[in-house]
Amino acid sequence: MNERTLTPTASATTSKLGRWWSRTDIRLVALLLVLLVLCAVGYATRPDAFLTEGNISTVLRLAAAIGVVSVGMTFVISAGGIDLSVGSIVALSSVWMTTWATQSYGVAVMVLCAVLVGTGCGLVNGLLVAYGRVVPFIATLAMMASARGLAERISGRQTQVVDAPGYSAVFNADLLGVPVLIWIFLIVFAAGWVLLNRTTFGRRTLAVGGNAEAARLAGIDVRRHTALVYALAGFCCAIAAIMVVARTTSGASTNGMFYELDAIAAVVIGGTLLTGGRGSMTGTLLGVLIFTTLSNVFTLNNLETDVQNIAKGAIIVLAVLVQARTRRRGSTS
Amino acid sequence: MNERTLTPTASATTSKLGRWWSRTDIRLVALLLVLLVLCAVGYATRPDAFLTEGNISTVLRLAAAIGVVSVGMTFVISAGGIDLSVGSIVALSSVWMTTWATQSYGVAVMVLCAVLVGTGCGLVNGLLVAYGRVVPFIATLAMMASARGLAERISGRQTQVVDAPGYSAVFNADLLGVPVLIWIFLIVFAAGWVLLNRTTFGRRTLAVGGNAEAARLAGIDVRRHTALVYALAGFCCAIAAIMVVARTTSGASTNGMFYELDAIAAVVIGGTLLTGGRGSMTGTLLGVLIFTTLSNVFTLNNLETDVQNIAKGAIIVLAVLVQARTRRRGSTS
Amino acid sequence: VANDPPQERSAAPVAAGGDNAEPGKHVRIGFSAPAADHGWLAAMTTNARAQAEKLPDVTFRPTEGSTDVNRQIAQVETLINEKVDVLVVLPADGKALTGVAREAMRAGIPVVNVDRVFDSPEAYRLWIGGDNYGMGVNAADYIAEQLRGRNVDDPVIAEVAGTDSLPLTQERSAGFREGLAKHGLRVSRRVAAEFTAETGEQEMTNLLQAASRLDAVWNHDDDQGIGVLAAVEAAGRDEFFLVGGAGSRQVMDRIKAGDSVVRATVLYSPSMCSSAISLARLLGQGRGMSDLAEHEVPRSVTTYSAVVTGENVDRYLDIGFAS
Amino acid sequence: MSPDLLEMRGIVKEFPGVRALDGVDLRVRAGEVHCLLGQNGAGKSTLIKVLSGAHAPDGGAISWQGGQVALGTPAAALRRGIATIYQELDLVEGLTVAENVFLGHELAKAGFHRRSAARRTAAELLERLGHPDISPDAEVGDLPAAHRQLVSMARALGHDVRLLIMDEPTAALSAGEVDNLFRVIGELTAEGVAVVYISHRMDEIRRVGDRVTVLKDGRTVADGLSVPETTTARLVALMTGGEPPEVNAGRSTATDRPVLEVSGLSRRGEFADVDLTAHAGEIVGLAGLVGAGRSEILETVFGARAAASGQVRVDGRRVRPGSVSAAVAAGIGLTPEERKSQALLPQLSLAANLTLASLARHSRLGFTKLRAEAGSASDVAERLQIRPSEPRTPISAFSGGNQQKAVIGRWVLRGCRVLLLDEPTRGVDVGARAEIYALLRGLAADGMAIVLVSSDIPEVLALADRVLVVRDGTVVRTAPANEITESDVLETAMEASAR
Ligand SMILES: Nc1ncnc2c1ncn2[C@@H]1O[C@H](COP(=O)(O)OP(=O)(O)OP(=O)(O)O)[C@@H](O)[C@H]1O
Ligand SMILES: Nc1ncnc2c1ncn2[C@@H]1O[C@H](COP(=O)(O)OP(=O)(O)OP(=O)(O)O)[C@@H](O)[C@H]1O
Ligand SMILES: [Mg+2]
Ligand SMILES: [Mg+2]
Repeated sequence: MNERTLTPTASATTSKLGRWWSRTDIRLVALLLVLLVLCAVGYATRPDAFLTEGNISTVLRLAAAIGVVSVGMTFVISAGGIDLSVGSIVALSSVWMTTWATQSYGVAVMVLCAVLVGTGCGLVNGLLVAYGRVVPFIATLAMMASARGLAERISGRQTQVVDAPGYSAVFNADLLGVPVLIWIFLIVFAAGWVLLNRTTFGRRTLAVGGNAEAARLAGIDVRRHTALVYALAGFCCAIAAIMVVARTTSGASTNGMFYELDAIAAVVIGGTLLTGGRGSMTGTLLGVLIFTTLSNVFTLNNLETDVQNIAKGAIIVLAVLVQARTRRRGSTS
Repeated sequence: MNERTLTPTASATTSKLGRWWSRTDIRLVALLLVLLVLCAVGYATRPDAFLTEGNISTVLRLAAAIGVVSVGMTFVISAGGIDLSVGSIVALSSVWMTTWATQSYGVAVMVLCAVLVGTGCGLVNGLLVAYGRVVPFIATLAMMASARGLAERISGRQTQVVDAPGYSAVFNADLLGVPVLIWIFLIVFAAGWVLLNRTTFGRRTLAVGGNAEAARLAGIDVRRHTALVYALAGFCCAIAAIMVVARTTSGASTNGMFYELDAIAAVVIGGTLLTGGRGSMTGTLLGVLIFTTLSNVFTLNNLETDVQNIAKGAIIVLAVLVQARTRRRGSTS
Repeated sequence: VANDPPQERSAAPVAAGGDNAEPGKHVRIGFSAPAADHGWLAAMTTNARAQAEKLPDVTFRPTEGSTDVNRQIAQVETLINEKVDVLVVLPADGKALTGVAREAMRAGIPVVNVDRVFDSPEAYRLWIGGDNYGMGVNAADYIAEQLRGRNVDDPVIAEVAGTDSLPLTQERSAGFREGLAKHGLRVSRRVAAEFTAETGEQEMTNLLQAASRLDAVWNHDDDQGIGVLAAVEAAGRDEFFLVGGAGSRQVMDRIKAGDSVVRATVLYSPSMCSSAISLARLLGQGRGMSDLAEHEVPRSVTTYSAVVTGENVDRYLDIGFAS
Repeated sequence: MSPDLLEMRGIVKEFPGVRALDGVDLRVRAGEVHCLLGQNGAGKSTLIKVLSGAHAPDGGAISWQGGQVALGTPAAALRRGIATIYQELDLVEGLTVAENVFLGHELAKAGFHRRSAARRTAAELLERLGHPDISPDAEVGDLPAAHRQLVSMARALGHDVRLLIMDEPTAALSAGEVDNLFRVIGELTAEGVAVVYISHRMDEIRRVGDRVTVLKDGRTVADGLSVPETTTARLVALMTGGEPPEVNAGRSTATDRPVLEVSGLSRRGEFADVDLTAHAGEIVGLAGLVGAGRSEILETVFGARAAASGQVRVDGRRVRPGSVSAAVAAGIGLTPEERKSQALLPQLSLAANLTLASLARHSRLGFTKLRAEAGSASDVAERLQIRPSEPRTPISAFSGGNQQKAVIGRWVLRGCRVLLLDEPTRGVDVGARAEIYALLRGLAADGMAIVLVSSDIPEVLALADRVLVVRDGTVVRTAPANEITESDVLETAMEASAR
């Protein structure tokens, strides 16, 4: 606000700076800080183990699946929605792609199957929300229950081991010394960033989330777009499922438990508005990394579950309070 | 105006009718319908067992705890917030009130302890949200983790059986042939209804949820009120904890698992806007009853878990679609 | 907050063993278990710690805190990165953790697989665990015998299972079903709780409503048993008898007192985790089990699911875990 | 005589309980400025929403360039070159100016939007509207009302328009911007674009209007009258269906007993060292250009913004700074500039919106006295002629002007010592405007001190006893209303800010 009354040009530039300073970036800086502090603690407590290549790749591979889900979640939330069904969709995809029937057709079909199932579920969410006018929370809650149930039904609650030769060979391999899973994660994230910040689709997502009526009056087909956003989230879940199956060399109806909470938490901590209209992909990435690093540091220092939980809560609040402070300096909104 | 619609009185009545028809009530009617259909199914499938006095009191007793939590949740959501920590607060209260130390002081102190712990946690949520400017989702997510962790720490992850004489005597007794737990539930609900619809507090809650800035510019202390609303939710959790302890004759850190989801679902299905500004206590009650009746009907018919999940999802969607239809006929907003 | 039950806590059991008690080569034992979110799992972890403390030549390296297999995989990887001498793994899901366990074996770290079994033999050096199927069978046999004693015709038998998505629950149910079948009996009602007192109470309350008359009930798990009993007492029903599972201290006391519907409990004792640690030590030191002729620790050890009843309860009180 | 570009016949639109449009006709020719007149709630906005595809009509026919058309969606209308500037601002606050301007018709290559191109074009459009100072990268959420209005215009111009609809575009603008707007309208009509222009300001209609259609209670009462040939009195008569209410500001009731005393009030970057005194029964007017910081001054006096320095006294007692509650307790009331975002509770009823500031009075021991509430609500509704006056109607169902009256009613109901009004007659029709003037006079006569911010300088001069001219956050001149003319005010207000 301060800069406004200066001369036009000055106001323009300073306010731009002000925005740059007050909105996204300063928050991201704050997040980065939190992450670095975490790393510092990790290194201080376990200098031998923390910064080893092995440990870093462990952290990243742990982050991969939830990270991909969070990318999709960022779109849904930016569009003013919410998706509680991601975990269940991961489970269902992982189960469906690992049934004997599917496996018998080989890796390609398994992947295809996962993508179809995941995107399909997402689309159903989208149609319910956009055309059925069901509140996102409820629509995806229903999907959360149904998809999990279907997964249990299909798998008979058995963990289905992957025997299809080559699946592990493909997804647990290294590429230029970096595990494939991490590559996928990075690629999905990069694609998500571009899609959100550099394409019409991204702008419209933010418009729909920020003011659906305005978007409609501007001639955007809000419903169609909403449906697409949820389908996209489902697609991300499918990719996550593929990763989880690679990690666990098996598909089970218990996969993806609590992913919804972890993903939403990462996205919101990353600075995406739960009310929609503003989304930060980089923030999401940092959010995911913060949470995974946290549990890694805990493990390295063999904390007990209860202590872990208490600490986790405290740290989340701290992380956000830091942001709140920085934001306060910025816009009054 | 007058020309347009016959006589003023006529206009008044018609528009009143229109309102009655288009707004809340019609939704509640829809919900009631869903509930009745459920009951019909229950009766059709188990005529012997469903409508028995025993079964009804069973359903209500199971609804009691989650119902009380949902009453608090209705306020939080109407005020434009969300509370993910209710389950954990229930756990923490139940554990704290059943430590040997607390039990040694007798029933009264146990109850007092629960109330203090619950309301305290709620207040912390409120202060974080209102004065710390932490997004409700994050603040309560943090509390969700910490409170659960603390509960585990205090109980050493063991189920603490209640030996304090009289506790069961008080809370598992009947009053005029109706279990005390059900009385508590009904009283809390009635109180909640009055508080929301007939008091300044309720009006302020809706104002804060509907347009915080407008509320602020009308002289309402938005922050203080927000803090109070979360404290109220915590208080409800405490009461729920007392009920759970009565039912399980024990306190455990595993109590209240998934309450947040169940409660939010009940509230939202009940027609309270997740964005705040409109809240329906009756809707919440119906929402809770629908969910409990559902699982009761399932068990009576000996359904498997997975089928239950699938069906649950489908029914939720149906319930809301019915509402959506009815709403569509109504206001365009 | 001080939180000690008036009756003394059951001391964590320690395996005895001939000259193996003598300290040997120092061993770092890595331990990974799912988040101890209920009594039995908690007891497993506590027993492991306690056992390790009793052993002077062992450093214990526990990791905790996850129901999500991916997290546990990451934890085991961490332990491998740290090059512990022996790994003791109680997997959240045996099949899902087979991969990492195999890695560990390949990395030359012997793996002791506790309870939920890995998918391939080359993923572990030693498996020690309970007999879920046998547990169901023993429960069935006991119930059948009791009913025969009371000679009720076509009795109503109900089952309160644990978390349905776990294989162990399915095995127990299978054992119970087939066990009863041997005696020409069947399970007429089945509900599944989630190993917590609260869900136990809810499911049992509903069950009691669904079945106006019961003769026998098997409850898979004594943690949820607390809730189950609460439900029974709330409903004021006592026309049936109840058999527990796992063997918690509370339930054993109840059996001893004989003042409730609980007649027996079928062991599935967390003491197996104590044994797992001491066996891990032997593996690390390359010793065998001194009471056996074998020079090496055996490939697999299956604990016995004894039925604890009023007669023999005193013999088992020491391994009754605080749920 | 060019043929009709657009013809709407017998348009009907019903809302639950209200028949907003009851057979409206509208004929628009290419290249003309066609004004739409009508009281608050007459149906103007509803009509143009039907035209722009935002509302589906319940009856009637629309023909465009001679052919029957169904304008099902905004997209369909836009495709035909029908662009609209809505009364309720229709922008996405989270997006930048440029992104808003091209929302829905983004400049893109293979789905990737061309940001630099969009920025450039947006800048050009704003330039054309005379506001190069609005940066295309500015986030709309940060812009003041006036600037947002300009952005919506830029967006409308961003389309290739044949028919441009403006629903009270000048409501948020001050004189300078209005001139710019009319210049642009001139250019457009010269290119053969037709403009449908809605406003409650007669002088504007006289300046730009070619023909005028008058709505009353959802019906067309006069169709395509030529503006020059119709007297204002006649138009007002058509609108109100009766005699034109004389806009009589009434006599001053100012006393010399100071009620509100503001001294040395400052906020960095917004305004500095403002002294302001309002006496009992006095109406003080703050005139100035948009952005002079008048709203900020009011909001700071009201405690909604924390003052950097200075103090506020009511009846000599110091008001705790930076606290709205304290200000309200001290007897200060504010009707904010932006109705929708700062004043209304969208989901609640008229009654609830009216009593929001006086809940205590309408409750006993914290329990709301519903009947009392409904009672005083309908009293105020009557007094301010809010239509419909049924207190349980949801506020979202009221027309813009009626919502504005409700916002004022909130403080009338509370009854305060000092009333701060920011653009109180924005979007209010002539009739209601007269009512509000009379109302304010009445309140003043009862000894209330009133501070009025308005961009409608004649209004300030007519209503205020004393006028303070604000420029760039400082009071540059104070004078009795009768010793200063409109041109003086404009001059003083614009000096130096002539950039
Ligand atoms: N969404 C809605 N739901 C119900 N009634 C509505 C709605 N929108 C408008 N109305 C009613 O339709 C009538 C016409 O409203 P409209 O906004 O078109 O008036 P207007 O001519 O634009 O008035 P103003 O000059 O104040 O903007 C009013 O009586 C209003 O109450
Ligand atoms: N033309 C402008 N150039 C630069 N900044 C402006 C301009 N107009 C408004 N602003 C910004 O908006 C802020 C105030 O806008 P606002 O519209 O509230 O001012 P105002 O004096 O209240 O005008 P009005 O009440 O007529 O809208 C100013 O502090 C200024 O920073
Ligand atoms: Mg209008
Ligand atoms: Mg202003």
